Parts: sequence; C-alpha cells; structure tokens
Amino acid sequence: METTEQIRERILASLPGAQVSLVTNPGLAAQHSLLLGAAHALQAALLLRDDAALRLDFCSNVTGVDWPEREVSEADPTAPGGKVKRVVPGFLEVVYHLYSVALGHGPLVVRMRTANRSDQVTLPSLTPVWRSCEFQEREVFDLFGVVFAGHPDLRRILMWDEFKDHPMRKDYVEPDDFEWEPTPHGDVLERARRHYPAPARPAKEPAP
Amino acid sequence: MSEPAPAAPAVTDAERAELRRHGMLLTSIEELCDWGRSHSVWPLQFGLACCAIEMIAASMARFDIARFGSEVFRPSPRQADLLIVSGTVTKKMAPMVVRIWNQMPEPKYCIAMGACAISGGPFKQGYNVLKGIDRFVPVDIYVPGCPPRPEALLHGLIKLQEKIRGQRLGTPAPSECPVPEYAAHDLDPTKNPQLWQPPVLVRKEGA
Amino acid sequence: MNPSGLPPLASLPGPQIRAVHDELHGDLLELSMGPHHPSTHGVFRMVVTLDGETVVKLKPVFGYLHRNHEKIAEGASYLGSMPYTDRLDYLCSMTNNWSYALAVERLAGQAVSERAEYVRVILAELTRLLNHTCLAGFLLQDGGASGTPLMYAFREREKILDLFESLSGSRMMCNYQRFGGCRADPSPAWLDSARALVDGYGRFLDEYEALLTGNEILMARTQGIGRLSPQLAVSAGVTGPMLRAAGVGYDIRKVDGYGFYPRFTFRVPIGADGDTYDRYMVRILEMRESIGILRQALRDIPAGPILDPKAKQRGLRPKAGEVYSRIEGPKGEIGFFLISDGGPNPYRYRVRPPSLINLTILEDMCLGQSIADSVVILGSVDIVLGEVDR
Amino acid sequence: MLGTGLLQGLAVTARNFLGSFYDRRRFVTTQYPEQRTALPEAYRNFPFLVCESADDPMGTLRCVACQICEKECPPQCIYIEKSKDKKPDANGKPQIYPAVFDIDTAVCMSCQICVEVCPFDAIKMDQVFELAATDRFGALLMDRHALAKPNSYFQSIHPTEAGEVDSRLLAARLAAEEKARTAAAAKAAPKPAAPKPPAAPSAEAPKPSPPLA
Repeated sequence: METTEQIRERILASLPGAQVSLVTNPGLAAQHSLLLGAAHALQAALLLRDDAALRLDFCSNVTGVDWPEREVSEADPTAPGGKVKRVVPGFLEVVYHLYSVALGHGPLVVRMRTANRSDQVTLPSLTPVWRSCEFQEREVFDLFGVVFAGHPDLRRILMWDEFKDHPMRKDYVEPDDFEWEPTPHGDVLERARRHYPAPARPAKEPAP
Repeated sequence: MSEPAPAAPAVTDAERAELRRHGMLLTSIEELCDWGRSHSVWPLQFGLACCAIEMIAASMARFDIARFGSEVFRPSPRQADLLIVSGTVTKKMAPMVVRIWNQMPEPKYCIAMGACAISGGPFKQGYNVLKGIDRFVPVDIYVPGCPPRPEALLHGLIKLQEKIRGQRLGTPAPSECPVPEYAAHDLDPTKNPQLWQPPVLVRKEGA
Repeated sequence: MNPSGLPPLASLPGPQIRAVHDELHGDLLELSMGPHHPSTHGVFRMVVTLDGETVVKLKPVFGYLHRNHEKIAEGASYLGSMPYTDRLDYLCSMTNNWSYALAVERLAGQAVSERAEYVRVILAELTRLLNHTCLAGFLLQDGGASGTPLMYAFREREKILDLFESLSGSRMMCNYQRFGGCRADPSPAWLDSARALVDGYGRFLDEYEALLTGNEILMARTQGIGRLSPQLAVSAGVTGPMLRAAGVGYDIRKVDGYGFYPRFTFRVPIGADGDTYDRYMVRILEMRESIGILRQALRDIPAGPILDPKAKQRGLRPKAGEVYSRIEGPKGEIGFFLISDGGPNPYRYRVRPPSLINLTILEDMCLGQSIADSVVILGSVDIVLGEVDR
Repeated sequence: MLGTGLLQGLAVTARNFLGSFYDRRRFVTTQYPEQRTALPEAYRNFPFLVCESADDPMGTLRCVACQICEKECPPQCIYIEKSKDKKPDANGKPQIYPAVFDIDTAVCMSCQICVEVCPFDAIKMDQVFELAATDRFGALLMDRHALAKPNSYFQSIHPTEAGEVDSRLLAARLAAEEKARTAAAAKAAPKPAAPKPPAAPSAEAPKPSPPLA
C-alpha cells in the first residue's frame, strides 16, 4: 500500500480544497493516520473506497476517543519564567480503520474531530460508504456523544434510551452504588465511606 | 413471611432414624412434599453470560444434572421452580430478570451463580453493572467462582435441595418484587431495601 | 420470493376464497424476541415485524450484557486487562488473549519466543475446534434438533477444556497469554495428550458429519436460507467464516501472516451460495484445516523458553502512541485498538467485536424469510453476547 | 435417495446409544458428589495464604503485607492493613505482617495475577470449589484466618510448584546464612578470640523470587 503521505496527496489531487492532514503516531507501531475535515470527509471516504489503487472497501473498526480540555506548558522566552501555560480545547475524535479485501492491504487510519465536546459535536456519518459503520457509529454516539449527520438510524445502542450521559467520556461520574464495599481502595473507599454511619467506618485508610 | 410455630413432633428425628434403620419408613405430608420438591427442581433456561456456558455444561453428559432431577430446563418462567442467575446482570437487564422472577410460580428458588451475579464480580466497577442480583430478587444460594465449575453449581444445587427439605408447608408470603425502571442516570430505585440490607462492616485490628 | 408467504392470488380458485385471501392481509405484527428467549444465544433481543410468518423488518437491540469492559480497562493496568479479555468471547478466551497480547507487544515492542508462537497457534486452533463444534451444536439446537448434536459437541468440548485446564488452570477463563510469550510451559505429557486429541478429532468430525451434513431436514432448513452477497458482506465488515461462506477468500491468518501462520500449509474454505448451509459447511471444513495446522505445529514445536523472564508484565508503560492489531478469531476479526499516553494504563482501549459487526446484516439476511428461519440464521452468525455488548 | 442422510444419522445415534452400554470411552459421566474428577495440578479457584506451620498459622504467614497483590488485583477484591508491630518470620527476621487480609470471593475472578506478582510466594491458588453459601456477606468474605493454609497443604495440591518454591526459598535461606557466616567470619578475623555464633538462622529476608517483573 502507498504511504499515508501519498494517500493524502492522492486525496488532495482529486479534492482540491479538502482539509486532509497527516497525524503521525510516535509509537513503535507507526500507524500514521489522516485527519479529515468534516466538510469533505464523505467525498474523501468515497474516494478511498473507490480509487483503483486503494480500494479500501472494508472498514474494520470505528471508535471514538475523548480528549478533554487540558493545560500544557510551553517554552516561551518572552514570558516570565520562560514558560507559558496554554489551554488546549477539548474535542471528540472518531477513528476509522480501513482495509482492502480486494487488494489485501491496510490498515489506513482515518480520523475526524469535532470542534468541541459540548455543542458542536456533529460529524458526517460514513455509514453510506461502509455499511459496517452503522452499529459502530451508533456506539460512538451512545458512549461518546458524537452526532453523526446522515446516519440512517442514530439511536442509543448499548444503554437504554432514557439514559442521559455519555459514559465513555473521561469526565463521566458513575452512579453511586457503593453501599457494600468490603475491599475498597482509593476512590471507591471514599465513596463507600459516605454510606457508612460516622462511628463505624469500614476501616481506616491503608498506608500508601 | 409468617410461619406457623411447628407443633412438637409426635416422633422425634432420632426415633425416626432408628425406625428407618429397621426398615420402617415414617413420613409426613410435609416431608413427602419437600422430598418431591427437592428432587424435581426445574430450572429456567436462562443464560446471561459466561456462567451460562458452564450451566449448559452441567446439563450435558459429563456432569449430568439429570441425576438430581433438574435436567428439565424450561424456557418459560411459568413452568420453572429455579432461577439460576448465571452471569452478569446489567442495569439494562435487571428489570427483565425481576419480571421473570415475578412470573415464576411459588414455591420458587434462586441461585446466584458466579461472581457477577452475586456482587457484580470483576465487572462491579462498571457503570452499567448491577452489583448483585440480590438487590432486587431474594437469593437462596450463592455459588462463588468465575465461572464456578459445573461441579460447583451441582454443589449449590445439593445445598438448595437440603434447604428445600427443611422447609415447612404453609402459605408462603407472595414474593412479588417491584420492578426497577430505567432513569436518566441509573435504575430507579437502585435497590430493594426490604430485600437487601448490607451489614456495616467494622474491622478490628488483627481480626 | 413471495413476501406475504401466501400462495399467489391467481392460483386460488373462486372469488370467495380470493376474498378470504384479501381479508387475511391483516396488520403487521411486531414481536419482541429476547432478551430472555431460548434461541437468542443469551440476552440478545430482536424486534421483528411480521407479515404472517414472514419477516418484513428486524431490528436488533443490544446492551443487555454491556458490562463496560472498555471503561474498566482504561482504569486498569495493561496486565490487569488480560483476564477481562477472557470474558469477552467466553468460548474463545485463548484467541482473545492472543489478540490483546499481540496488540500490547506491538505497542511496547516486545518480541515473542519461538516456542510461545507455536503454543499460541496450537491453542488458537484448539479454540477454533471448540468454538466451531459448539456452534454447530447450537445451530442445530436452534433448528429444532434439541439435545443430540449439542451433547456430542459438549462431549468433545470437555476434552479440549481438560487440556486447557491442565495447562492454564481454568476451563474457560484461561488468562494464559502474557506480553512476550505464555504463562506456563506445556509439558511433553501435555503435548502428547494434545496429539492424541487431534488424532481422534478427525474421527469425531466424521461421526458428526455423518449425523448432520447429509441430513435432509438440516438441508431443508438451511439451504437457500439467509443468503448473503459477497459485496454486502465486505461492505458490512463481516469477517470470519461468515465472510468466507459468502465467497470471499479473506483470512487474516493468510493476509496478515501474524504469528507463525506463514509456516503452516492450510487451505481457506470458501462457500458458493452464502446461505446458512454454507456457513455451517465452511466451519466444518475449517475444523479439518485446523486439525492439519495442529498436526504440523505439534510436530514441529521447538524446545526453548516460553516467556522471557525479563519481559515486563507488571507496571508496563508503553511509549506514547497507538496501535490497532487484529487476528483471525473463530468468529472473525478480533482486534484491539490501544492508545497509550505513556502511563501505566491505556488512554483508550477498544475491542473490535466480530460478533457485533457480523450482526449488521442480520436484517438483510432475514428479510423475506419466515420467523423460524430467522432463528436459524441468527444461529449461523455465531454470536457471543459477551463480545457483542462488551 | 431422500432419507438416506436421516438414516445415516440415526445409525450414528444408535451406535452411540448402544456403545454407551459397553464402550468405556463413552462412560463420560462423573457421578459428582460420590465420585470426583481428578483436578489437574494447575487448577486454580481462589487464592489462599501460605503459612509455614499449621499449629500457628497467624504467626508463620509468609505475607509481609507489601500490598503489591492488593494494588495489582484486577477486580480489586483484596484488602490489606499492615500491622503496626513486627513479628519474626520463618528466618527470624522481624517483619511487618498483615493485620487485616481479606479477600472477597464474591468478587474474585480467579485470574492468578496476585500469585504472579507476589515476590514472597506468600499467596497461592487454592483448589477448593465447593463454597456455595446461603449468606453472601458473611461466608464469602474471607479473612486471614480462613485464608491461611499450611505449606504442607500447598505441597499436596500443587506438588511441582511447591517443590520449586521450597527449593528456591531454601537456597535463598542457605545463601543468606552463608553470607551472614562470612560476614561474621570477616568481622571475627582480626580478633580470633570468641567467634560469635551467626545470629539466629538468618538476617536476610528470603530473596524475592523472580516473578513476572
């Protein structure tokens, strides 16, 4: 298969003006990925599927990743202390792993990112391109809260319909049912204590 | 459950055992009923997760649950005596389990098979996992293990049979359990406090 | 195909009968099968809309066994997630272990010893035998042959489980693979009993096939039922025996050549019609190929260490980065997608569940079939809910 | 001919049925409560704590409450509290011991990771599986008294592993004694008068066996 950089150029050649950037993977696996802009994602996906040299006809894996807002400190010689703190806004990411059954190559990793984690969470659905995205995008919607525009049947898939939260997000707080925790640690210990009357605590905190 | 106070038996257990040794069988309606019930416990064909495979294995040739009179796995709760909760009960599944329990005719028994059914087990940290089916349904026997060997389930069944043989006849209190409902963040209610009251755990140094 | 299931109108004699026929076209019936239903393989639920007995709409409902494996794994160490992978597809813990170990090895750059690679192949193929044998039993159970085939399947399953138990200590939840190898070294006696089992398995398969393959009732219930076209199968991400039964020769053991599979000669059986019978037959043929792989592996297995004692297990902190790695599990492509941020637990941990994705086209296969056939079609998809819902 | 497949299948079931009367290979049923399957040596169910002597299990626990297993246990079903005082271990060295050591068998997933990470060979897997109980809160939460089992029991259920552990511990002890003796000799060398006997068996903790590092 062509390198990810070559594939990026191939997309740009056919879709001038599309936002496609390369996301390098610093890990040992070196599976680099393409970040598609939401506006042209559907056309780019069609191209990846139908291009004679690529023919990525098999979308194996679709998943979400939550990247909450975080603070990074960067070197800045002008600032006092030589460092400046900057807030990186959070976003939700959807990752697709594409293979080609016809040509036997892959994977190509494709990602899309939402603008933020609260109100601008719509991304185009790739279910019209690859049918296998149907349930997996529903799962990403359910657990991460990404809304897929153009999905034929976007409902919760794993949790019940009345459920309000998106439990795979990093800031999700699970419901409090720690009434009986005989072997608690850390966070669970704290939450279990709240269920015990003050004098009869389960135990004192074990030494770290 | 209000049980009538047992009247003093006309024949004591020791006398009865002595008679039995001489080949004389004395029985009461109660004993006969319990004997019959304990040897024809029909489980519900109800698999939830991993433990269900071991439950099926227990009903197959190697372990042969038929030797205990319990091979008749009924697909309908109306025909079953025993609910084997074999696997993780999720919060999404819990209302169905309670409803199935309510549909079973009296007398009925429940075995919580495996760590998940008892306490949520390894998955108890999960947001969608019920920490033990005994929060909603009265459980007679807990069979720990992950999953318990089929023999362990048979051992649980033997224990249940012992328990049934110690039962007194009488009108059992109707045990309709309230069915929890799906709510925005969790089940509503999250437990049935009439059934499930965990003790306060007090640890003493060197306990 | 006649969608209503009733005989064509023109074939009916007389106006009165025609009137009755028109009246019979009543309302559609919506039926909720599951989550407690004897033939939905656990807590799977499907909402079926019926016209008479014919399926006109089928919507699967998931989540009744959603036990938050991914969320728990994101708070656990890399080693701590290994026993949880056993409980994904609880019939095939060995292949789940392998897939996860492979993903972490690629993330952390750990090499696997030669003996361990052989042991992994042996255990994966034994798992395939176990899974396919049981699947055939469950499929026939769904078709109405209650008892006998399943009982034969479980008789053989116990033999394989005895092997797993004496090696790993547990019948189902083996927790056997480690990063860079396997936990326990199989003794020569263990290898001998594995050889004996493999030698006897062909005979069992002959018996099983004599019982089932030529059975006219099985053929009537499965041939031409639940057809799946190769184009739809690829687009819907169907993998494993289902994809090959649809006529697509795609086997990750051949395509990716992970482990030591390139060292073994084996064929990939492919179906012609993509119907339920083909899905049954492909699995039977795959088992015969698995026996061939097992013979070669058990013949060639080298001596040597099974696990480098210096290979890091506890407190593993792979370099930041991500990996997607997959193997050919008995049910299809089981893959793991891991993102490491350099910490002791994965930042994102995702299981690619073959059973869930194979269910995407359940509705397409069942449309126009009778409700009784949809149960058989579901049986031939081979799902395990622990993996569908995770 | 239609029906041949059915007849063939019936022949198979008939052979199996008849065979079940005389063919020993087909006698697969274990008559469970009376007859038991021989559990393989590797079989594991729940963990137990190894102690050296059955007479004084609490005094001879190998566990030094290092809490590694508590930290690594995937379902978090172990709870340990360290003691405030020290007790001499098998080698006579004063060690911290677990004042509280609870395992919730209602949660344990029998994964054996606690055994793998224990550097002191103090926790091992038991083979008892008949633990069905009517009370989940009392009977299934096992404290250190219920968990402690002597080394001889460990040898009886996992002979190979126990043999390895024992020889490793013995080697560590001998090495420690040797080290103590040479140290004492080196100390004593300049002053040949009154060589001190080596301090009670050893002053070294048993050398941690190499677990999965």
